[in-house]
Amino acid sequence: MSQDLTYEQALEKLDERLKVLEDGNLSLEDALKAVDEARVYLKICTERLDAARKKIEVRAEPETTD
Amino acid sequence: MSQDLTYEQALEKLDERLKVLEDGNLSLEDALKAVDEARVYLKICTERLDAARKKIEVRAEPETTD
Amino acid sequence: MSQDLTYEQALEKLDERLKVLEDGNLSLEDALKAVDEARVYLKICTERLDAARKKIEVRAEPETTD
Amino acid sequence: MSQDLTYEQALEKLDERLKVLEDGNLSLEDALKAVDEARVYLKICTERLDAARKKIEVRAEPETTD
Amino acid sequence: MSQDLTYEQALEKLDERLKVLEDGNLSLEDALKAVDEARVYLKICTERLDAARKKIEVRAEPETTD
Amino acid sequence: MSQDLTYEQALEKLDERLKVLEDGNLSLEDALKAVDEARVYLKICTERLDAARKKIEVRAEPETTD
Amino acid sequence: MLKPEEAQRPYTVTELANEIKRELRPLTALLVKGEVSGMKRGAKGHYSFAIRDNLSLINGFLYADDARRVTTLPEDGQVFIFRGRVDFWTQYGALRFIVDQIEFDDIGKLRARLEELKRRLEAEGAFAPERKRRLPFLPRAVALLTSPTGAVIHDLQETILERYPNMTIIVYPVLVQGAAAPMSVARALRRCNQEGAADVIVLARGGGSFEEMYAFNTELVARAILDSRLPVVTALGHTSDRTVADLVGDAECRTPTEAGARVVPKKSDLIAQLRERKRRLDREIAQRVSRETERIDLKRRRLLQVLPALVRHRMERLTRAAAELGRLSPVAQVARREEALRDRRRRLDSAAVSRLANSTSSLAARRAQDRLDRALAERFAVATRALAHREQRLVALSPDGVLARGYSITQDAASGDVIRSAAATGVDRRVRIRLGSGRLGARVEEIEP
Repeated sequence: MSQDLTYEQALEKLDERLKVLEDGNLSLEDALKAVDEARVYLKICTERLDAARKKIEVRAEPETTD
Repeated sequence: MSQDLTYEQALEKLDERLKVLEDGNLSLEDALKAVDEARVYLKICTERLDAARKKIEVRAEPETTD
Repeated sequence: MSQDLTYEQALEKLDERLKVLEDGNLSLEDALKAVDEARVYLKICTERLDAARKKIEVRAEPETTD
Repeated sequence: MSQDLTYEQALEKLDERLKVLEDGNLSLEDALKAVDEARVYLKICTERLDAARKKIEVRAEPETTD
Repeated sequence: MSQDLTYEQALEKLDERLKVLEDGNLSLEDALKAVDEARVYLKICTERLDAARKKIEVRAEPETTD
Repeated sequence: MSQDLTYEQALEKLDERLKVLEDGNLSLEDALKAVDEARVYLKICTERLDAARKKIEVRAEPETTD
Repeated sequence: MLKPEEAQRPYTVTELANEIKRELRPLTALLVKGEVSGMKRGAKGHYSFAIRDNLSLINGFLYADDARRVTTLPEDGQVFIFRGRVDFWTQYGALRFIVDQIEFDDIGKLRARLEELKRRLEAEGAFAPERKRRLPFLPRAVALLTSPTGAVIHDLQETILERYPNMTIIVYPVLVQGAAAPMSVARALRRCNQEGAADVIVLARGGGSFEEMYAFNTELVARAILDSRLPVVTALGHTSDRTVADLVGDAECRTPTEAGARVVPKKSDLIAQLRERKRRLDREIAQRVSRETERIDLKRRRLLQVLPALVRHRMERLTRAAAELGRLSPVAQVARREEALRDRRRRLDSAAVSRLANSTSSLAARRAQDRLDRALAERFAVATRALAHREQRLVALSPDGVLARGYSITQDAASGDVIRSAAATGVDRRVRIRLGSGRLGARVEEIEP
């Protein structure tokens, strides 16, 4: 599921996790879970950054071949 | 059973044992039992924390090389 | 039977014997019997306490090196 | 019969004799009889105490080294 | 018969004899008889006392060294 | 016969003789007889008294040395 | 019947059609003014429509190639000046005005219509800010809808790649002016949405006159932008008038550079952002673990502190109990009783001695012997006195006193009768003679009457 997230969504979720972590009211287990999730989202963000392959593609109008 | 406890639950139980031990109104047998339990809970806490530390450190490594 | 007593039970019985001995209303036979019993209970208390001390000390060691 | 008396029973009988002797209302013969009896009871008491002391000394040895 | 008398009985009889003697109303024979009897009773009393003294003193001795 | 008389019996008989003598109505023969008898009785009395004295003194002696 | 002069060989239909076609050939490069109706787009990209005035109608036709070239496409109810030729399509028997150029009849009217379109769209809420789609923060790819040649696409690509070196750019070449431009743009917008290869669309052009910009004021383009699922950023050049496309677009930029910056973040910023997050995350973890470690250490210390006390208190208690027990030991128990016995023995001895002393002194107090002796002496004295008294009386009463003076009394020895006369006796009779002192026994030898 998380694989469908955009950079921004993943960053938002990462920030949510960071916020609850920094609020400090989590149990250790929840904190670890939040850390895990935060890392997943961080990873997704990082992947998203590199996901685009530098490429310029030209899609000409098919009707021009008409 | 105690192995199913979360870190916070174990910590809470440890605190309970410590409190009654420090109140000093226990019989010797109950006190020993409380000490045993306190040790079990302390062990659980320590293990949970060690596990957490390992988990965190193992995962932290590859990301710092990023 | 007396071997099944807890430390507190034995202590209570020891105290009872000491009290009646101090009240001084016992017959010689009963007094001697009370002294014998008091010694048995004192021994039980001491054993229980020694056992407890060993238990506590033995277990305390590895944790201080922890 | 008097040989079956406990220390306290003998002491009680001794005290009875002492009381009537000290009240001074006895005839000489009765007084002598009371003295005799008192002496018997005194002897029983003494024997009981001696027996107890011997018994105790035998037992006391290992316990004082305890 | 008079040997069966107690010290007190003998003393009483002695007193009786003394009294009638001192009242002076006795015939000579009776007076003589009373004197005889008084002497017997006095003797009995004295013997009884001596016996009692011996009895008491004999037994008292070893016990005072106790 | 008169030898069996007690002191008091002899004394009584003496007094009887003395009385009839003092009444003075006796014949010379009777008076002489009474006098004789009185003397006998007087003698008996004296003897009885002496005997008694002796008897008593004999008995009193050893007791005063006692 | 046909007349002979008329009896020439009949035209075949084709011959006649070709004749008509030939006859119409002079009607080329004509300008015709008329109002359009029944505008229809054909399958091959051509358009057919009717051109009419008050009285007449002629069918118009615009080939696809021409349609791409014309400044504007005919619109129903609109009056245009068409340039073209008349042609007769022999196989259909249809006469057509083949249009190769179209011009607006009246710019003013056009502007009025444009204002009317804007009002309509505004009424629909097409310009409302809340309708506008948010631009993606980081698109996977950016679609550029613009002319494939020229400075615009170059600037766009340069800006985007400078900010985000590995960004994917998909170029959808479109006609940005001429009658075919609205269709071209609308189609490209639809394709973008269909293909979904990009997350944001940049619709760009390098500016131009009102007429040159006409395509971006058409309802066709406006509707295509409004229909777009993907957000559309316009960058149509520096014009004073905002086009309808600008108004309905989701973001409006002046230049390609601005648009490029608008659709793509700076990758270096993002990397910095992620690094910052990672630092915070690591710091949080480290702090949490160290905080928990401290907590546990504290508890462990508390436990270690409480342990010795558990035993120590009880040990002290037991030591006290042991001391008490020592004091209450059997030896002490016995000793205490021995002391009690000694006391009783003393009392017994004292009671016995005292009892004996009582009796002894009581007996002594009687002085029995003395009293006995005295009573006896008294008794003898009385008796002796009594006897002496009687003896005196007896002496006084007896005839002995007479006899003492020398008289004597003679009595018959047997009867005791006093012999008052000699005749009262006989010879040889035994008599007794009482003297003053003693008696005589005698035998009568003679009688002297």
